[in-house]
Amino acid sequence: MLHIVNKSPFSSQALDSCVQVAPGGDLLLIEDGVYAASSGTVADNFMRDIMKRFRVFALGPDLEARGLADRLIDGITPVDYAGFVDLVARNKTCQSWL
Amino acid sequence: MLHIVNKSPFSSQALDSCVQVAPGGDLLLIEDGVYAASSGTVADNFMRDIMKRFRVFALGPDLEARGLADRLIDGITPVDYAGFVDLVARNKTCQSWL
Amino acid sequence: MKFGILVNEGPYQHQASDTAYLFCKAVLAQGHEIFRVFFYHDGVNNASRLTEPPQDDRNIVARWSKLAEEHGVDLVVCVAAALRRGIKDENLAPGFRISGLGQLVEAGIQADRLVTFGD
Amino acid sequence: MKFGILVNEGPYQHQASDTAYLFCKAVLAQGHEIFRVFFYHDGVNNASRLTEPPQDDRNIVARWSKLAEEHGVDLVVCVAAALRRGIKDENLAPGFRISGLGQLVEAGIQADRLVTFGD
Amino acid sequence: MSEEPGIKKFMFVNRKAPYGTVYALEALEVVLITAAFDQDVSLAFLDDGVFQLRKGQQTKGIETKNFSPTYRALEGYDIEKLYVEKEALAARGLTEDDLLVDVTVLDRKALGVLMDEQDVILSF
Amino acid sequence: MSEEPGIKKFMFVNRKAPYGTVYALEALEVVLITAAFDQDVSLAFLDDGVFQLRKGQQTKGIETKNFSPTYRALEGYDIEKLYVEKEALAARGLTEDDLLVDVTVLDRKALGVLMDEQDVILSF
Repeated sequence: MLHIVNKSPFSSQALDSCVQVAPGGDLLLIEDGVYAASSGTVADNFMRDIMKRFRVFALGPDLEARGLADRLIDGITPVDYAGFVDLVARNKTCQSWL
Repeated sequence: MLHIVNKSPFSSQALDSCVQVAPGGDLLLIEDGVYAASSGTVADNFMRDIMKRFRVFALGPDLEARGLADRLIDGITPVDYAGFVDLVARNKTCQSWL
Repeated sequence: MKFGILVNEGPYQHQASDTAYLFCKAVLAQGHEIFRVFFYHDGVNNASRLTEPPQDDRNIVARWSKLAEEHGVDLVVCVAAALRRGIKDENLAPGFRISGLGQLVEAGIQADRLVTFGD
Repeated sequence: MKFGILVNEGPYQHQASDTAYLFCKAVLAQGHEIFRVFFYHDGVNNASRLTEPPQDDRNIVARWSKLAEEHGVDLVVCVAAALRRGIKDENLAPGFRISGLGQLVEAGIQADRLVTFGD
Repeated sequence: MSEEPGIKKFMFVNRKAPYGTVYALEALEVVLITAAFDQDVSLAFLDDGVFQLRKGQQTKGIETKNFSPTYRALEGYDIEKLYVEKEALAARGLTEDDLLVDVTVLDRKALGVLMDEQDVILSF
Repeated sequence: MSEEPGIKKFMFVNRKAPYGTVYALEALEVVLITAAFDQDVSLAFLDDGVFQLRKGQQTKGIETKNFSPTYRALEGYDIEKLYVEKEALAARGLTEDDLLVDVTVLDRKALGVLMDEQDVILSF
């Protein structure tokens, strides 16, 4: 299943809750959620732990808008909106952690 | 100065940021912020620490709406909207930690 | 004492508008003055005269209009934010007026206190 | 594959409506079908024909209308949420229709996927 | 898909406190309609969502409708699958006795497994 | 009150990331107007607000206006007091070099003291 997180890990518990509840699967970071995909932050190790259980993607246009495109953590896959659609299609269900 | 927090301490960093930045003063919890005034939660000790530096108030109507009126941490003062107005009047400035 | 009030969220979605209204009533009941209530961001949606909440719920827009009518409170909607969100003279509730952001700055300058309600 | 889309936030205030729109365009470009876009909570404000954003910014409402016109996408606004927030036939943008929450449930039943965009 | 043809498993995930925002109230409105469509409905209360079920809500002071009695009415609509996150209750100093209705308390992992079994998930 | 009569100290506190919500953009609009009223204006960037000043924002992909160049224009309006929270930068792996404009980096305590000296605080 696909989990979608759109909140900054520095101001919201959404990503925390998502990874504590979900056993694994695909995780897509969008909107302010993409800040979790940036290397060198205090959430960096947390994110690398998450990547042991989840395949992690980040929406490229949101990374670019926030000036983060060159700071993506190795192993996180950037996707465009078409890739977002593919992720939804590939998974039986999706859950937005609002 | 008066600091106003309206977010749950369990889902937002607002209260955290407020108390880390502000040296002290009056702190009023309103709306979902009043969950921080409830005893017996994981935020209980954090709140008691805060009370060493801040005079802490909680908006009574918001406590009642959320069924928390009987769980108020000792030393937090419930106020009604008139009390809220008094707090604003008594302090030269106020800052809402949105 | 003169109070300025800033409301940054729309009706029903967030409690900000409710708290701001109940705060305003208490300001007046305490014998203070409200210099102005300024509606910004989604707060401009408080000024839509087309809202029709269920009978058993509060009517947020009508409450603001009544506050303006009974106490002469100046309710100002930011024109730029209002245009973005579709609030215009044709759907503006009684007691509200549309004006510029300068009215918010003026409230900051003229009022003794400025209190922000938002999300 | 048939997609259902749920939009829970209004235009400009949150990015949810932007992301939902760009997602819808990609759904169609990939050759999939959009069963329905349902607007709930403040999402109903996406349907106001009175919005007038600055010239140098995107026109969120007009974009949705164009999607309906060019691709026949069904844009449904929840009537209960719309009444609370002042969206009615008189200020409804082209391409939108107002209907009940059953239309959201139907989208959940009929579509292969339902994706929520909100705050 | 659910076992019966034409019936899908709908899960409503509630993660927000009541009154601060409208999501809890408007989520309930969707839940009631979904039941009328004879779907397999379950509700999950996670994080601050558990506060929605708190006993003793008195909203007169905030001049807002108290919609918490509606949770008690869910049974009458044959909505009986109410799941509450164990860790969320504990963190907030709550027990089942503090809640308005009978619920099934599950830990996060069990909730995650249940989520994986759904056909449609709506989050508010 | 500020030293000059009729001039107040206005501080704009920015704690939210850009684009996810509109607050950063609409806050800038107020800042520009306030400067036109010849007030003593300062901006504080705390928490995720520091992301507003990040270099290299490219918004074509989200089809939204890139308003970050406006921060560079503030100097032309005589708005030169930009304070950035030191701890917020560090937590987000940022340094002053990552920012669009020259700022004064202050720790939280210093920002708290500065806040206490204001006449009007607007939070977005």
